[in-house]
Amino acid sequence: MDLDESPEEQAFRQEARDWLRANVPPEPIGSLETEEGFGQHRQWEARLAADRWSVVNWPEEYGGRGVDIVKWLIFEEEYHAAGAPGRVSQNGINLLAPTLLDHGTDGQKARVLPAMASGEVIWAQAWSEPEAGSDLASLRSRAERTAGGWLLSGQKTWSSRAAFADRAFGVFRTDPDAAKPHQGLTYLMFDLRAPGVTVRPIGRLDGKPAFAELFLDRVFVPDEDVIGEVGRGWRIAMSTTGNERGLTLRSPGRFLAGAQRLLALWRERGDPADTALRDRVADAVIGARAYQLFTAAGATRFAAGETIGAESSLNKVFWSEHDIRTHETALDLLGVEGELAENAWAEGYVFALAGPIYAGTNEIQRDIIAERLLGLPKGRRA
Amino acid sequence: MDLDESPEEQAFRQEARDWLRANVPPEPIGSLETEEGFGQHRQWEARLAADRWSVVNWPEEYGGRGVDIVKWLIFEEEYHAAGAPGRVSQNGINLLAPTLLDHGTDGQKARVLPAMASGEVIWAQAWSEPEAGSDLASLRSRAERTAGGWLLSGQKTWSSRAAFADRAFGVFRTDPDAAKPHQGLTYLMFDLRAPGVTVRPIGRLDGKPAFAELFLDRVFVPDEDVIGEVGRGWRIAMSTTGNERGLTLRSPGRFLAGAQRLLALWRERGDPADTALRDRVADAVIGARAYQLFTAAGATRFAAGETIGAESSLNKVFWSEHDIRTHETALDLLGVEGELAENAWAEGYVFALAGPIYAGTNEIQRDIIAERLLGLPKGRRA
Amino acid sequence: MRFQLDAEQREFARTLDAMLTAADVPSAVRAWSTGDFAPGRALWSRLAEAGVFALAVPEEYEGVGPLAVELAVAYVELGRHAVPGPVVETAAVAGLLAATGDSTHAKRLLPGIAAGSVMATVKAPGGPYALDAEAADLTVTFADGALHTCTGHGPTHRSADPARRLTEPGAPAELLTSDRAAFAATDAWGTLASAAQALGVGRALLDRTVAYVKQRRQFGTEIGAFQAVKHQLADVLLKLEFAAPLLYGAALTMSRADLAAAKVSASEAAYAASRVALQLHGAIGYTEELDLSLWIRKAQVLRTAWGSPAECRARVVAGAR
Amino acid sequence: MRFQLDAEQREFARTLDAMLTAADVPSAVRAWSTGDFAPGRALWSRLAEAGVFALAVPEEYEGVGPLAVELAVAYVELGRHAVPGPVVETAAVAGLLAATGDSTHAKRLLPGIAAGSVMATVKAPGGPYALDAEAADLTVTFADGALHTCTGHGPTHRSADPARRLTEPGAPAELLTSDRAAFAATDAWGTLASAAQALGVGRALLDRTVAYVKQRRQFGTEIGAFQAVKHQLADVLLKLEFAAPLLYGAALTMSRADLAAAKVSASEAAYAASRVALQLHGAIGYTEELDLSLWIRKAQVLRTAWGSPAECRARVVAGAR
Repeated sequence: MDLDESPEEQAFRQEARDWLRANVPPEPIGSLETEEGFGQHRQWEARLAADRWSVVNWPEEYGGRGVDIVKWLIFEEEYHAAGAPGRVSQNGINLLAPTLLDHGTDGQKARVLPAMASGEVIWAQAWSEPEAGSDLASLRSRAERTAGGWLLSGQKTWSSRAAFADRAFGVFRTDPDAAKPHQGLTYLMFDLRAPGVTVRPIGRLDGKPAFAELFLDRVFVPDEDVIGEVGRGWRIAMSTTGNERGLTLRSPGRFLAGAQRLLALWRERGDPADTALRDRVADAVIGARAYQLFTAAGATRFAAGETIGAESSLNKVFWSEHDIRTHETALDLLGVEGELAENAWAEGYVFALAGPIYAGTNEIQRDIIAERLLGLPKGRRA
Repeated sequence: MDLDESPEEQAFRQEARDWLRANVPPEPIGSLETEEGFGQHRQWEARLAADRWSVVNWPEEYGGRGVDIVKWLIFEEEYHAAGAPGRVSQNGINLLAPTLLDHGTDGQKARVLPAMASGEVIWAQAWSEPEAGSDLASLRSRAERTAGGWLLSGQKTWSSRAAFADRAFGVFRTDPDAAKPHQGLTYLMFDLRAPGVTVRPIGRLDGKPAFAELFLDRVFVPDEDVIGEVGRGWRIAMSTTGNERGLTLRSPGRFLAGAQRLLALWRERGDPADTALRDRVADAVIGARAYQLFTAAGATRFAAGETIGAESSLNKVFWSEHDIRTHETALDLLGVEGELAENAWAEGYVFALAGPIYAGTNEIQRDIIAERLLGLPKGRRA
Repeated sequence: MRFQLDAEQREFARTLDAMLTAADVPSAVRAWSTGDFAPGRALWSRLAEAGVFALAVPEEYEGVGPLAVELAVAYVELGRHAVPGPVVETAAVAGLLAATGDSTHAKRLLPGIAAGSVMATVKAPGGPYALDAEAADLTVTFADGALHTCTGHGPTHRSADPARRLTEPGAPAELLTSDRAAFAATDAWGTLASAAQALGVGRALLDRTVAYVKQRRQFGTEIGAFQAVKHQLADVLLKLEFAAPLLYGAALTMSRADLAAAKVSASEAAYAASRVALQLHGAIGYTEELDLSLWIRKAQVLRTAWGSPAECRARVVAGAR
Repeated sequence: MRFQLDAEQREFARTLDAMLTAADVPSAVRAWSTGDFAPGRALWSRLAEAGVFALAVPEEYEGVGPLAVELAVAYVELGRHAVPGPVVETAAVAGLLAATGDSTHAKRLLPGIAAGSVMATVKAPGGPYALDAEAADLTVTFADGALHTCTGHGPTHRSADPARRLTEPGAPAELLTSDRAAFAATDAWGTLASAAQALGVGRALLDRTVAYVKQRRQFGTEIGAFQAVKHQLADVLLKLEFAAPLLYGAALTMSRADLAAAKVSASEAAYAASRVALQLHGAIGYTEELDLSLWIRKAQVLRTAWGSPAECRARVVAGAR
């Protein structure tokens, strides 16, 4: 058992650190939830891609470096420690790309992945629907067969990034007569600027259009944009969220950097006698370290060929609650200044608030933990 | 709206304070969960009763002063502020006496109440059974008809005080064929020293025999010791726990005195710079005050003829969790000394730990709060 | 002892509730957030007509007060309806002016406050901003150990609750008082009003969330039937129900420690309510489009206004008998 | 990087687990509580045979260490089985002796510790007691800025966990060291062992409670099917699962801050486990008759042993890079 880095890993860390030091914008760029900031983030993706830092763990042919998960974790640590911008491409990279790599055709991969890696095409997710929150089996948007492809109709919502993104992916009902609600769904990619698509941005709590509603009226999708087999969209979507979700949804580097920022704020502004806040700062540091090491253990198992199953629910509950607590502590430390919408922690706080809700609410995650990891009997929940 | 005391109430408070100052033993007497301490507490009850302070809110004919609930609250504040001993008669006074006053015959009241008020007879409760915790409908101990009375058989458990008490009360199944499990139960009193009764004391976490198992083998109970109608024991038991439970189970005076003791400990031993502990001490003070005022509001409504229903669940959850937090804070304040079994807070801590469990677990109370006070739909809980 | 709102006080609350329910407050809040103060001003006048701003003003200055319990009753309703503007600050300034030894300023300013024609705000010693000073007719500022009126105002900063406009006060103009009793009165009335507002915010969040979980269905049932949902809401009710008596108790004593206890309990309860409201609404609660966001964002920032939780707890320990 | 116990380490844990499962530890604990140390001593010998007490002892002193990860693995099992006696203190004393510059004491005492013939304990600077000094062969005490052996021992006080006997140390006899590095080593090994023990205690509480709620029925169903029960247990698992990597990470670095993070996380997780265990067992969990009480009471007192939560958090902030 060790936490050692090989000489090669150390060299990789140094290379990343050097590149980031030379390239991260000295001043923060605009919020990626604004039109101007979105453009700046797209440029940043291009800059990352130019030196092959945008998708380090992808195969080289699609713009990556083919590094393993340990190096990916190292890159993420350095990336966040450098204070580099948020990743506007993250929906595509974290959610669509793994699916394509597992289930896409060679043509799809070649067509989609390099443009995703470079920021040329930014992807939005289109999972949720108004009547189906965490209960994805009740999706109603449909895709109807037409010559050479499909026609999408219906409504999607909570589509992150869709206000400014180029394309989207999601599952649609292709067989309304399927025996079970999980069946008859198909995984599709579509153009957000195609005829029939209406994008209505939705302001989140801080007013920024972090997501959108999508109204789809007979939007044409060519067959080449169907991923995997028709009717097996549910299983395809699940197979990718299951195995790596815990490792890629939130990287430990992000929380380590957040804890460091909080610690710096505490050292600058905190009253050393105020043990109440000191204890909360300590908890942020401890939580980030725990998450880093928990992830390291998962990465070790993953590298050894094991899959990560219901443990990803532990992961999700932990980071989402840790993230909120860390930001609450920062805001309390800032006192009256913490009320300012423009303070450095405000956007992070609002972002953190969504954590316990999306990707399966924490209530559902706790049910999963109890039933699958502790073996408690399934209940009706009510 | 006011919190004023009338001149008469002020005089009552002063009278109680003066008596307590003159009579409360200067040194704490032994734990009432030990045989020796139990005897000392019985003597203390006699002393209280001699000057009519043991049951101030009872009618004068049974040893009380017939005071209203406001004066009862005043007495309790003074009692606990004076550091007076715990009440070894509390099971009888809080649980059996209200039932007798509502449902007992004149003969039962005359026979039972004065001896309860004087400490001559100490009562234990005998509600729970091994297979029926919070689910009282599944009680199995039975009473069979015999000449002039009933024969009790079965097992009761978690019988508080039963290790050293004289008599006990509880409900027993008199009609095993009743249509519903709540029916066919009868409320009875019995002698713990009667033939056929075996008392097995059970040590709680700190080893003290705070409760006992009762094994009953054809224990004779004369008809005169049946309370209310045969077969209606469930309703009789419920009618008394419902209306005043919130007000009498734990008096605010107890928590006000506890918060004061914690505050004194903090002032004596706390580090003023340690805001983490200071905040927790503040929460104990705030919680005690909140409970005092919440109870005052309830008492006002009660005095106006209203009944206290599901609100008593709010009450129960609040005081039980407040009590544990207060003791945890004290133990943390004591540091390594807090580990000592003999420290002043240790017995209180162990006692407090039972709070969220008995008289309906806090999980059940939260269900009641949600369903009856917020009107949420009944679920299957699982 | 009669620790319960009387019939008149309950009727006062119902009247305000009915008036505010009919007034489309959410639109006034959204307008206020963009700097359009007209609908908020109109609401202000109606509240003044109902007597809300006369409660902290003594009768000798054309008010009906000081009536601290009634003020608490009223401000719970203001919080429940998310009324915009420096409502808390106006109460604090009224308390301040009533407590100055010199009655000149009180005579000049208090009648207007009571009548609703003077919307007042204050920059307290704790922070750099005078809430909504842009919209106010009178801004009081703390400078050089004394309280002054201000001329004009500085720039406005955005709050995490857009309905709260954080404005820097203008330069001190006229000296009002350097009497410590006036500082204490400012703080007392501001803390009381703020605690009441927070309690109302918390109640609105709970009520809306309870209504939502009764109709929202997932996995084939109303989510309000899930035990995890029930227990979260039960805990919010607990916090609110034990904050309320602290609020009314503090209105009766107006002691610094009691007010602090009420403020920390009410604002922590409101914050807990906002977290649960967000969690149980899910994504829809996370949008500014739903009115719920008006209360969620207010609950977050009210924690630090008029005494942070830590400051309040320090006052409780310092003031405990 | 390979942050996972290897096959040998896992096998070591399994061996200890099997040995302790077969050994009727609860009876030894109850005997120890009454001052009958014989069954505990017998258990101690078996643990020594399995190599447990040689892990903190360097090879040059007839140990197999220092093997911090293996020690953590072993002490998790000791905690899971509630092994009585100064197991943590013995590890701390071994760490101390190994770190003294002067090897005389190490040569004399460490082989016995490794072999199990010397049960050691220590009164650390923080507190007045040397755990189980009555039963120990070697008691180390901190006095006059240095560490000494003791002669005899003073009176024993009852702990809230009766298996822990809080004994006052005897008078200082022989000077061991005044080297700060030795103090630090004492603390490091004590904290590590204590964190591991706490984690094991928490796991035992969780395992027993999960088993209980699967068979206990109320209202017509296993109580483990209630969502409120599930979520409480899920939270305990979360705390334990995130404390475990902190423990093993601290064993790898042995840094003061990492050890403190492991200790506070493990002992808070164990305490949370004890509260949930008690709540979900109900009254039966509240009795000393059920073996569960052995762990409940230990979880409560381990919070303050070898660094209270507040002390640990202070170390984390002081030591954070």
